[in-house]
Amino acid sequence: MLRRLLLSGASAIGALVVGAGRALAESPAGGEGDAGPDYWSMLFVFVLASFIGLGVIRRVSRLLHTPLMSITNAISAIAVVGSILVTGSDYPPTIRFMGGIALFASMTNIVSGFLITDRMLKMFKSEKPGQGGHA
Amino acid sequence: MLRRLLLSGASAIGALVVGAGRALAESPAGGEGDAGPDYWSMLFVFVLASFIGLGVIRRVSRLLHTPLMSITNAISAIAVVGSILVTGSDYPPTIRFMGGIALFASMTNIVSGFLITDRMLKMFKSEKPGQGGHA
Amino acid sequence: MTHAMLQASYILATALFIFALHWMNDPKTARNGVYAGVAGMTVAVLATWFQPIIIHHGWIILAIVAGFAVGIPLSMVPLTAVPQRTALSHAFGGLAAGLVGTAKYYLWYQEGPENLTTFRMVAIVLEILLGYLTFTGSLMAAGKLQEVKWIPQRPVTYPGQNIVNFFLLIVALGLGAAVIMNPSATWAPQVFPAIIGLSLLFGVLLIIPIGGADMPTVIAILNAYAGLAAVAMGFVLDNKLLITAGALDGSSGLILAIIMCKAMNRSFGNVLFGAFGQVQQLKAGGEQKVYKGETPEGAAQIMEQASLVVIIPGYGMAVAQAQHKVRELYDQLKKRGVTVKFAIHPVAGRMPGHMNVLLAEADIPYTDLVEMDDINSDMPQCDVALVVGANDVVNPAARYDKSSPIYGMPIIDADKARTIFAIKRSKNPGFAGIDNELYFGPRTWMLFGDAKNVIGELVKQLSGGSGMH
Amino acid sequence: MTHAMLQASYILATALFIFALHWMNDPKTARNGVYAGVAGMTVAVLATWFQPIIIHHGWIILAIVAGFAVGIPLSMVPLTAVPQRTALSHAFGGLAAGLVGTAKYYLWYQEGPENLTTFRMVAIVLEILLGYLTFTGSLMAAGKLQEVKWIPQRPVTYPGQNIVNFFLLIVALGLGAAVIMNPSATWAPQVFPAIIGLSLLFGVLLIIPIGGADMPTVIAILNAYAGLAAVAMGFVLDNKLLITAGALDGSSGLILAIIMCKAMNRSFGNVLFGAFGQVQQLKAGGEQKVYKGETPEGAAQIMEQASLVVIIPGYGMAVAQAQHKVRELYDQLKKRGVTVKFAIHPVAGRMPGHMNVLLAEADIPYTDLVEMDDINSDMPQCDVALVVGANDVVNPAARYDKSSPIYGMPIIDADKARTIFAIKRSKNPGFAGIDNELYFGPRTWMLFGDAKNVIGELVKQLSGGSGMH
Ligand SMILES: NC(=O)c1ccc[n+]([C@@H]2O[C@H](COP(=O)([O-])OP(=O)(O)OC[C@H]3O[C@@H](n4cnc5c(N)ncnc54)[C@H](OP(=O)(O)O)[C@@H]3O)[C@@H](O)[C@H]2O)c1
Ligand SMILES: NC(=O)c1ccc[n+]([C@@H]2O[C@H](COP(=O)([O-])OP(=O)(O)OC[C@H]3O[C@@H](n4cnc5c(N)ncnc54)[C@H](OP(=O)(O)O)[C@@H]3O)[C@@H](O)[C@H]2O)c1
Repeated sequence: MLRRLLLSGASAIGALVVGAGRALAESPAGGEGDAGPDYWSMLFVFVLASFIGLGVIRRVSRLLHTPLMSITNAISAIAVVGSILVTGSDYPPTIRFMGGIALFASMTNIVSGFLITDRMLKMFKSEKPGQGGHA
Repeated sequence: MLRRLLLSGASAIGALVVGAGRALAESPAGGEGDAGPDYWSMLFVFVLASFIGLGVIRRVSRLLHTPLMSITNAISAIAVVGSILVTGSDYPPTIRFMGGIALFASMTNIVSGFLITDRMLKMFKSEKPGQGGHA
Repeated sequence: MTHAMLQASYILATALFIFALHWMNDPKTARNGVYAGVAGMTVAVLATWFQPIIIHHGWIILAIVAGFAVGIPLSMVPLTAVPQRTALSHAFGGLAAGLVGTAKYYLWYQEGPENLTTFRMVAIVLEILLGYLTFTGSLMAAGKLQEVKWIPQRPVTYPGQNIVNFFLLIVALGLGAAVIMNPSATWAPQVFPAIIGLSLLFGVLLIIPIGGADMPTVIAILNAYAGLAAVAMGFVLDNKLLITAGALDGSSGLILAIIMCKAMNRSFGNVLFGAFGQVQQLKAGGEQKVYKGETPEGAAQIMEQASLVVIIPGYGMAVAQAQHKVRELYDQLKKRGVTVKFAIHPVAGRMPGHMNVLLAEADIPYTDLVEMDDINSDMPQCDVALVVGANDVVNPAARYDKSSPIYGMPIIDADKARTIFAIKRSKNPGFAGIDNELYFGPRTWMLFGDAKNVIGELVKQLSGGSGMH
Repeated sequence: MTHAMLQASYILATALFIFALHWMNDPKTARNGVYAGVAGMTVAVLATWFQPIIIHHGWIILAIVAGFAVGIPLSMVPLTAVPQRTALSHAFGGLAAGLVGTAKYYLWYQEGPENLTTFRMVAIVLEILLGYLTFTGSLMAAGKLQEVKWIPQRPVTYPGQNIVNFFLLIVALGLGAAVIMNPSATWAPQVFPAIIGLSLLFGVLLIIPIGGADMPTVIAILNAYAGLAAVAMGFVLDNKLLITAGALDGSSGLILAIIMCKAMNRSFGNVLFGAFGQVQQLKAGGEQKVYKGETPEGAAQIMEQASLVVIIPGYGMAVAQAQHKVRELYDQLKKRGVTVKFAIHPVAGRMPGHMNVLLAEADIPYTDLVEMDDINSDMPQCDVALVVGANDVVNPAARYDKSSPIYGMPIIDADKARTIFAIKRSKNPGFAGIDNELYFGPRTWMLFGDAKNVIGELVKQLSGGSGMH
């Protein structure tokens, strides 16, 4: 039973991978004037961006891990860009409606994400100036 | 005199910048199936790679700045890729000859750069094992 | 807004986002990070909006206004509710990705099959799988954390659960593969909703068996999924800004999840499929051990004489909202010339950095918050260790008891201090459901009660006391 | 080698290069960095070579073999010649970029004007400008460092020099702009060589006014140029691997140049146009000050009694090749229970990290090499500071004498040690051409002579001495 499941799982994943591979293989040669978006550029950008992400995030101060969570939230709401395109283009209303919901969701994340991050960061003080004690 | 020089300098640089701007402005819209290499992808990649470079290099151990100079030498000899393309394609011999010289120059950098880096790095030891003293 | 200006804006926004995260490496520059983030987002939104293909503006304005209307109150939740808010925002992010993917598929299907290239189909399927499962999964997580009534807090398990979940995932993937291979078949638009439904269901089933207390780690993993969904959207729309921002978000989720797992000495798999915290195996044999109680008066006297007091806060401080009282205690002790430090365990509380925000809220300078690795070497010189609602993070069993569920987890060495006072309400165990021998130690005295009240008592004793000495 | 496989190889090579540089952050992992770099380069070369458009293999093989034939001996130069070798390799890099750019221009010109888009022309012009000026500039730098006879060591200056150089650059840029605007004009292929010639000339003229001793900084700047030339080549060939690797190289040159300038408290402009080290303004009034000499015997006795000896190496140690003798001294002192540390100034010697490689060559564990900022707080506790051929990096005038050319440069606080011994050959000043009052200080004794000989004497005294005490 488990084995059959595993096998079918493997084949489903296999199909996906083969699909992805075929997609990339059939992608245009880029460079000297071919048509279509260059998928390899996108992959290149993804790899570079992941390196940057891992490098930058690993160096975020441990003190600030909670605000980090909320600011990355806000930044990942960049999905707003896609939502605007779907909502505002000359598409059928049902499609645009889905875009509108997506836009609302993204905008909520942007607003609440940045505001709460700032709210939290405002609290971090290195040492009260007018404060007694002598630490 | 100096002023005239500065002015003509500014206009020459201006011409270059305008050229670059025109180049990017006339570049294909990418995305939905236009022709030509997507210059914006290249710029994107350049910006990301510079972030990675600055982030990674700033964290190289000060101990190793000399080997760092030689390893980046070797890596920047990636110009070898362009040289191979020019040398080995079906081009006129004069063109291919230039490529051959470039290929030779790049290959020299690759070989000597990696070898000397390794030679230097082999010297760095944290503490001799069979060593007297008790530092 | 020409193509060139659009692309230049996107590059600018990317750089601003990278700076935003970079500046989070120091509390001094962190607020600049927020400004950079806001600037990047503004540039990206305006550049997208001002393109000539955007011709309908009504719904855009409406959605943005609604986003502000909901986002502003959401940003004012109390700090204890931050984990829920985070989960909720992942749900929103997942939903947005899922909807855009869905919209794009039907759009391209109507416009003609040549639009549905294999590449795009792979990206769309990944986008909707990740998007919708993040949506429901995060909603469940938020519900558990908020302790919503009709969502079970404790893990819900049944035999064969992992197999059923796995089977569901396989079916979803299989349908996805079928649609990818035949994107413009007449049955494809009917199968598509099935994939969506399965993803939604899978999100729920994935979270049901996980205990509320494991939610922080799960949230970080869902964060990574939300980031990957944005990356997939970037591939669908051929938009490199989306790819970059998504990758940044994904990295953040991944790294936070790894840090938490390491600090708990558990694996991803164990968190996701282990149904941790499910049965509280109370070892019956342990009950004969005895606690030594102490009164606030006695404790206050000893703390007054100390030269170094280390306060170790835990989840209990968050529950009791005791941070302001802790601040008063800190002030009182400092006034008497006592050095006071806070020992911060990476997974104290219920989310990464939880203790730091709470203490910062109470205006305690972050220079007095010391990380576990740095404070442990000072613990033998510490006169009083005051444990405020922490439990697992100070349990010495983690060091040697191989049978303990927290074995191998690094802890704060409270047991090495000369005197230990521990504040908690009862004899109940903490998150991991195990006894803590620290409480029975020869130099440990318990201060039973709610953290806020007990610390209030301590403060009263100190301020009513003799003042300077 | 399909397009997909080629692109996948390039992504792999990019990742390997990033890892290569990342692993240089620790001496323990640095050698893995070299392996990653070699692997990345191998992948890139093979993937490019195996493309179907590559049909001529003879010249490729020939050039590769020749590259090995020259590269292997070049990698075996003595460590003192490393700066020259680095400069030489930038020259090669610049040449390669220039040649590929030239080849591509003539090729596209022949194939038809539609190939010469404005974007490509801008990239080509930048590539050849940067490439050829790096070529001759680096050759000059290498020559000055190698002290080749017919290249003047001292800066060559004349009135209006900067204006002439600037004018040359303007003409080159102007011609470049003309070619960019009219890439397929019949005169363009004739103007192109003029741009090349001007770039070559500009490289020479740029370096002539800079003293041999400023070469390390110049080399780092040329390194950045070589990297940018590779980036430009990437834009010309639409190759993202070239862009990335070039950007990595460019960052490295930039950061090293910044570090050196900061450590010398000078600006880029001052290095490039300041004609530093040109006139050795010997302040005539200073000669009456007196040095106190010491014999190796006396110095050895005092060092033997010390508990902490800090050795401060400088350019003189490199010149004298004294590092192996220093190692013997280190061993002798350690045998007697003396703690020995090395204080490393960031610009001691003539290239970044110079002292570290030399001392590593002599098998001194890098854990005993301490950076300036870390050792300075220990200097007041130091019994003996032994200055081995260092001068500017220990000159206290940097701290307060605003008229000094090194004012503001951070230094190693040798003058704070209880006793200072300084080894140099003569009363001549160091690189900056100024006297060093440390040598006249009340607790300083000079050990005049070649560093290798003097340290050899010290070792002889110590090993002939009474052994343990
Ligand atoms: N921070 C994270 O990111 C994260 C993520 C995932 C899991 N976790 C887990 O969470 C746990 C955190 O450890 P911890 O030591 O902070 O907490 P803990 O082990 O859960 O213990 C909290 C203690 O606080 C006491 N308490 C609760 N409410 C209180 C109140 N109002 N006043 C006084 N005491 C109160 C409880 O005892 P009484 O009930 O007797 O009062 C309990 O023993 C670890 O096991 C960690 O693995 C953390
Ligand atoms: N490291 C870099 O990256 C870099 C880059 C650019 C510039 N610089 C500059 O280079 C200088 C480096 O400072 P530094 O203190 O290392 O060197 P320095 O100031 O140039 O002094 C070297 C000293 O060594 C002595 N010396 C030369 N040959 C010797 C020998 N065979 N035996 C014994 N002594 C010998 C010289 O005096 P005698 O002639 O009397 O023997 C001289 O005083 C700084 O000014 C720095 O700004 C460094």
